[in-house]
Amino acid sequence: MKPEEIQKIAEIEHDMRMAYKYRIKVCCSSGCIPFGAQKLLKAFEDAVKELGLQNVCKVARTGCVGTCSVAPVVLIDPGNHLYQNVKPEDAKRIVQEHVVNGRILEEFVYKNEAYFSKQYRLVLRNAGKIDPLRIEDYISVGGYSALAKALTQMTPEQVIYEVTVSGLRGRGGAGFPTGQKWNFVAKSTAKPKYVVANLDEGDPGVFANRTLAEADPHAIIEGMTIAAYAVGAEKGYIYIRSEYPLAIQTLKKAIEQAKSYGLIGDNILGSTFNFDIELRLGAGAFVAGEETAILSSIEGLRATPRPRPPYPAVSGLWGKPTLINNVETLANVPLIILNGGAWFSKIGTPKCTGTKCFSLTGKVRNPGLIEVPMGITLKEVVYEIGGGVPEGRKFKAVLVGGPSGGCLPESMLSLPIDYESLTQAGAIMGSGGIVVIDDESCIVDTARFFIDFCMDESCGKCVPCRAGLPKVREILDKIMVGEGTEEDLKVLEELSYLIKDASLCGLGQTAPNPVLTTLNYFKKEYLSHILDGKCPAGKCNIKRMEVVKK
Amino acid sequence: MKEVVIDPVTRIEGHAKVTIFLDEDDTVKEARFHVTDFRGFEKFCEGRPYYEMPSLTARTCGICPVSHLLASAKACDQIASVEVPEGGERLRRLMHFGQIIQSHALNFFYLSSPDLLLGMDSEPSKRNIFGLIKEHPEFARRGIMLRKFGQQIIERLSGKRIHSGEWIVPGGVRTPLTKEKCEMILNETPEALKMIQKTLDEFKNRIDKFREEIENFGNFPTYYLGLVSKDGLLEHYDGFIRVVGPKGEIVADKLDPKKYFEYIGEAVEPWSYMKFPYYKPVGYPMGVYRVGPLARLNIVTKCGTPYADKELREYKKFGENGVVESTFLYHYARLIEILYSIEKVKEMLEDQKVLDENVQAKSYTCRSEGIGVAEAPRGTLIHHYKVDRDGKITWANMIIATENNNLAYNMAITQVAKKYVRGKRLTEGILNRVEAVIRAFDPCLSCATHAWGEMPLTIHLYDHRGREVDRLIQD
Amino acid sequence: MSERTVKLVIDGREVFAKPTDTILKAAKDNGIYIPTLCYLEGLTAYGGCRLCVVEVKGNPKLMTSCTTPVSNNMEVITNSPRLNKYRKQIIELLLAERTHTCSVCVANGSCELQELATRFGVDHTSVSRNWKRFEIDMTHERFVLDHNRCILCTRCIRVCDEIEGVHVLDVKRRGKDSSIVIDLDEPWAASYSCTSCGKCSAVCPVGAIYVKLKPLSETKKKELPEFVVERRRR
Amino acid sequence: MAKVKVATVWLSGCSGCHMSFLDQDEKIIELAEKIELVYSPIVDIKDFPENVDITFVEGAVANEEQLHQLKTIRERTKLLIAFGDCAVTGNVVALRNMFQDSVKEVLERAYVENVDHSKQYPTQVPKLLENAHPLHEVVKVDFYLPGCPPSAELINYVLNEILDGRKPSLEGRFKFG
Amino acid sequence: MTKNIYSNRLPVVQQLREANELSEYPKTVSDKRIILIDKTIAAYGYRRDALLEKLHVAQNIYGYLEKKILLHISEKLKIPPSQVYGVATFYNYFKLKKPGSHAITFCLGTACYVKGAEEILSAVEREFNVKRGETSADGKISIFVTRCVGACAMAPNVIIDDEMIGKATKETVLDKIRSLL
Repeated sequence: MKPEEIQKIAEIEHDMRMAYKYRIKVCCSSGCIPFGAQKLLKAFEDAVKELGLQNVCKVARTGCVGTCSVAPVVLIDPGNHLYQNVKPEDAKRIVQEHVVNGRILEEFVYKNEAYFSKQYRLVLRNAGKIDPLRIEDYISVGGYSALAKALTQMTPEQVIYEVTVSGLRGRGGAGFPTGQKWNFVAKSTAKPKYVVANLDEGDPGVFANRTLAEADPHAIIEGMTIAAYAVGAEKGYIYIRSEYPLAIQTLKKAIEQAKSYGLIGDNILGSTFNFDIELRLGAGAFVAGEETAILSSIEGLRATPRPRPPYPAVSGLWGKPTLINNVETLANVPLIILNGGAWFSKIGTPKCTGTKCFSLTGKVRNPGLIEVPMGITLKEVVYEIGGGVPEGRKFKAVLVGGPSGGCLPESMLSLPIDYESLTQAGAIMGSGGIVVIDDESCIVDTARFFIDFCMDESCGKCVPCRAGLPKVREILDKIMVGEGTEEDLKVLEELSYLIKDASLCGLGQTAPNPVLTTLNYFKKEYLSHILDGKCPAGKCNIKRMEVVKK
Repeated sequence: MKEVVIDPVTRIEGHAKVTIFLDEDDTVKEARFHVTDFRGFEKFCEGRPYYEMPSLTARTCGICPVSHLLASAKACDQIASVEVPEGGERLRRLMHFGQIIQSHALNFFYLSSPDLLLGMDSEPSKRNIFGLIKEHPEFARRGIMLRKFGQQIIERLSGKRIHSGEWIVPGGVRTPLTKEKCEMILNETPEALKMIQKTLDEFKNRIDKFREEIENFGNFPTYYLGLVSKDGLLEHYDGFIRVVGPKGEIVADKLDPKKYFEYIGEAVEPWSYMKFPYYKPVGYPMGVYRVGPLARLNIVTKCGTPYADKELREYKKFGENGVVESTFLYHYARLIEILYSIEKVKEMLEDQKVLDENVQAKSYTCRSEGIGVAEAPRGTLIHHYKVDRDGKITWANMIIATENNNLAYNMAITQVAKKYVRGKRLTEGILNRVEAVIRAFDPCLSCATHAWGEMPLTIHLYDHRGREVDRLIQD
Repeated sequence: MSERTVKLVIDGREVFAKPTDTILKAAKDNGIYIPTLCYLEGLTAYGGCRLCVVEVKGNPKLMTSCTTPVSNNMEVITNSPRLNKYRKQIIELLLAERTHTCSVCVANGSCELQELATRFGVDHTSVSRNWKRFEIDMTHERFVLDHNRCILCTRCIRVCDEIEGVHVLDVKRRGKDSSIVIDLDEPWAASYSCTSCGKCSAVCPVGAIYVKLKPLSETKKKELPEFVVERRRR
Repeated sequence: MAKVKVATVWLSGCSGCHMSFLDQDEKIIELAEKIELVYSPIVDIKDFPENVDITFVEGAVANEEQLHQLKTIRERTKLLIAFGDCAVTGNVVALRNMFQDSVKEVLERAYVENVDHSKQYPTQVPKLLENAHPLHEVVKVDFYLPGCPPSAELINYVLNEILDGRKPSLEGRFKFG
Repeated sequence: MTKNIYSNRLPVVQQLREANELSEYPKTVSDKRIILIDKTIAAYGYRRDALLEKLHVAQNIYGYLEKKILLHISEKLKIPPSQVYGVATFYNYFKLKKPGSHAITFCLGTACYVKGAEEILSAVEREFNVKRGETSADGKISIFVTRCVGACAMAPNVIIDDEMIGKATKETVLDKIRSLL
């Protein structure tokens, strides 16, 4: 295939689209499928057929729009009307009313305007727009034109330059400047080189990457291919959690399609550039998402992290230079190439450009997947997009950054979301989880839950994390049953610092964050367990109070 | 019924208390000796390699760890099916003599002599080794040095005074004795010998003063049990079990120690963690027997060393038919054993064979069972293990020297209490006598708390309605 | 053999090292002590015990000296109150992780963990000890694997893989549940890949793998011979 | 000059540490000048006195009586020393903790399985705790003196340092086991 | 693969072998499913790094990873068995024991936990006397715990035999399981 052909496909697709007046898009992502999205798709197809509207109305699947709490959802174009909680039996009525009678069914309409108005969708630009299983759909909205541009009009150096200018930083959590990373790999002389797309999103309560893969798999493939071109890699791996069957299927299909279109493989778009992508499945290990552990896992070993240096950019997969990027980072790349780094750098804040996807969950009214520009405040996210905590409850804390993030109190809500501010507050960007906790939840219990998670997921290689986390948990358990002492808090803090500073990888280095931040912001609640024998949330079962003799 | 509780019993090696029960007319009905701690060695060694047992079981007791090491190692020798080379056996024996010297010295000088020298009714806060240092500095120093002599033998052999578990191993011992260390010990023996002889003389000179104690401190007939060598001499390491009856008759001889369970039974009472072994052919609780120095000297007619044999003849005069009955005379027997041990140490070291470098036999073979028996300072000590095919312990039983005397303790304290405790008032001196009889036995309660523990002492006096009428705390 | 061309500062002392050296090597060659446990010269560095962490100027993270190569003008601190505190804590955690009962251990007196505890003054563990019981594998005719004492340093795994070349041993499960495994979790005697060479027992820093009926003080050669190390370097 | 009041206590242990204390041999005589042994298994005072300056506690805490006793000791002692491995780590005494239902299992073995007559658990004795604990899990400990047993020289060093008003430094001096 | 891996061993080993499930190994090579695995292995060109993929395939075919399968993969790929075992046990997804006929998977992700998944889980554990990660004595149900199935907005989520129950409550879950038995 030649670059011009992409344009041609896009035009044909466009014409085909225009042939239909209406387009009914049923969300078929993991959020909606358990609630009958497949049946719904079928029901709409049947309804359209039944009403004889095949020539007017196109029924298609699409990716997640983010409002998973009201699943399943249906979008109807033109107008992008969002219908929520649709059941198969409603399909006919909706088609009848909306398409035939031109009336919008108010009872189904999603009414929370603020949920969308505060968002800015770059990465998820195509979610809810295209059918993820059709490469033509992707091409029709401008897909693969960035690849074509890079291959035909730019040198690898120019590509890296644009990415550097864009200020894009790694979305996996650490926020390392992407351009710089590419540059390291590009400079390495050893061959072959590899690109790894990290889709091992293991944080409980986070599903942004999955959504991306399910809604727009080609954006990942395109971004990866551009990256490979820039650093001179010939082989790429997408490492994906096995818990995401739909995303795996979608990606598999997308890779096949891209191959058949000659968008990956040998002599891509007629150039001399060869790049092949292989899908690699994880098997339930959170730590495998760590930059070096992912390498071990791809090599077929236990996913234990390796000490750095040597960095993967120098010695990664099988000792060869390897570029590892999160899929969210990669999905940004086509946009940067098309619109230029300078354009991208204007989004977000000067130090943190672009947007970030968050999974907003916990005790909020509108949970779901959101994408917001960097620099937005937590308050805006929790109250405006999320709609605040449910009626009658009180906001207690927000946990930012997944299980190893930090618990921030109400007073910190004006904090802007960017790497530096979050780190300073004791939280992390992580892979983008925001969990809201209300007054029903005990802060000690919450901290224990996260420690529990990290403890279960610890690979066991280094001592502080392997042996330290169970001890942290033990102490929290003790506090929760009312047997803790103030001395324990001291030990807890000291242990946490040890684990944070001396652990081998990011998992251990961030695992104590929930404990440290809650000790910092919610010490009162700990002391209440210890000294008064009371759990403010009424959650812990404090058996007895030991009378401490002074 | 009234009850008097002495809690804890002091100046013994471990944790225990005593309860004295009184009838309505205030006469003593019974007295009980309670052991209040328990550690569970017999269970927690399960699943561990058998060759870890010596160093593990040595931790039953810090006073006589060597005896445990020996009994345990002997059991392990059987499991490993090895015959210990003569050199190894010699060094094991040598170390054991060191231990008998130090352990007996500990009991006599540190624990019991305050009663003997300062008096049963003397000021309790001074009635201890520190009081002795002040009042009888030369005597106290002699005790310290004698114990040191014993401990140093152990240290010179194994490098460590207490818990030399890495030295005594299945198949023998780990390292031979060096010539240099041999000479060091040898050079100290004359002095040690002099010290013990002096002590013996002093004891004999004062013995008339203790007529009352000899008469009343656990003076009753029992069986006596212990090891004797194959030619019938005093023995601490190996040999056969001999049981002697109350009248000095040999009830059973040449019993195989490995078949201990055929003639020793164990019973439990709810008020003590220490079990009650009894002589099986007679039954429980009539099969009371005593072990330890007194019993050992009762079952033999000769020690086998010149000085000790001379003392033995003199000693036997305190009993009939060669059997000395009074528990108080355990002290006497103990001193004779120290003398014997020092003589033996000298004899062994003077023989060049002691430097034999072939000290350990090695074998991987496993038998499934091993029983090791040794005479600990306090009496016959039995370790019995069963192992699986790989040599992991699946079951263990230990009968500790101190336990053997358990029935006798209760008889002895009952006797003392009957003699001294009268009416509603108690005095410290009375209670001290109860304790003194226990001290005479020299119970090692850390041993017995493999199965027991703590020994400081309060006496409660309860009336027959169970009300406390008096309590005496020794302070 | 390359020259000592890299100049760096360790604990305020200017030292020279080969470009291929690690910080640990450079320190050792210059008589500067850095505690190690999972590291054994001649085996691939593992970086698991974290005892050898050092501060490198300009790097906010602590670096394991056994894996970090030297670079010109690097400034390294191997001994600071913070580092020593962490080291103490790590030793405590190791002592608390499984049942390390020194008094009845074959390694008593020649155990690296015990020695480190002594050196760093770890006189007790401020965290509570675990008492989980592991089966001891005594099936092998000569060696014993006692998981109760294992500190998961993986020296045995590495020596088996890299020197003997068999890889009989590996780690099973993960995190706090990790333990050493033989073949497919077989009793040692049933291992069909084990060559009974005994290297694992020779490098075990504690009493987890040892020669039956021998105390460690008699059997251990924890360091690989210099020529082996040299050969491995090539 | 008033003598320093020293107590030694023996909980669940083997007495080896006390023996090692006595292994100071003739140095005991020198010590007698400086210290007064106000409570110990080797002296006849039955109740733990008030205002003790230094208490050496040997052994782990294994039964309810010892737990109570240790708390009393803590209240009445200025400087509490965990004396020996059992007190510091639990050592051999704590090996029983490795069994699931440790108390029942150890009692069963000792008092039922291995007994010929009147098999029963002793009941009129202090109840065993579910686990044997090192001292610092129960009370605050001021100084740790590990070793199985700690050597006489070490004991002597520590005691003399404390008597001279210095804090003993154990780095490089002691050894577990 | 017909050679007996235990030839030339001590008698002790013979005994161990008899007690060991691996002893049947040589007999099972004719198993058709093994051939299926072999094909996959061949398709991957015997590449060792694709071990995880092969374990995935084997688990899909057998439902769980028996030791003999692990050994087979180890021999085919020429990877030491301990390494295969280490990898298979590292990842939560691989099951080394036969699961029950009904799989009940609880999501214990943050959102589900915050919304009370733990209580539902304990209720199920109590009612059916199975602990998490284990299979009931009658082999009917297995309870698995996973960290986030990614449907956080519908928390708490329980998956019963591939059917997702969103916004689950104690009652709905218990009823559903009861109806299965």
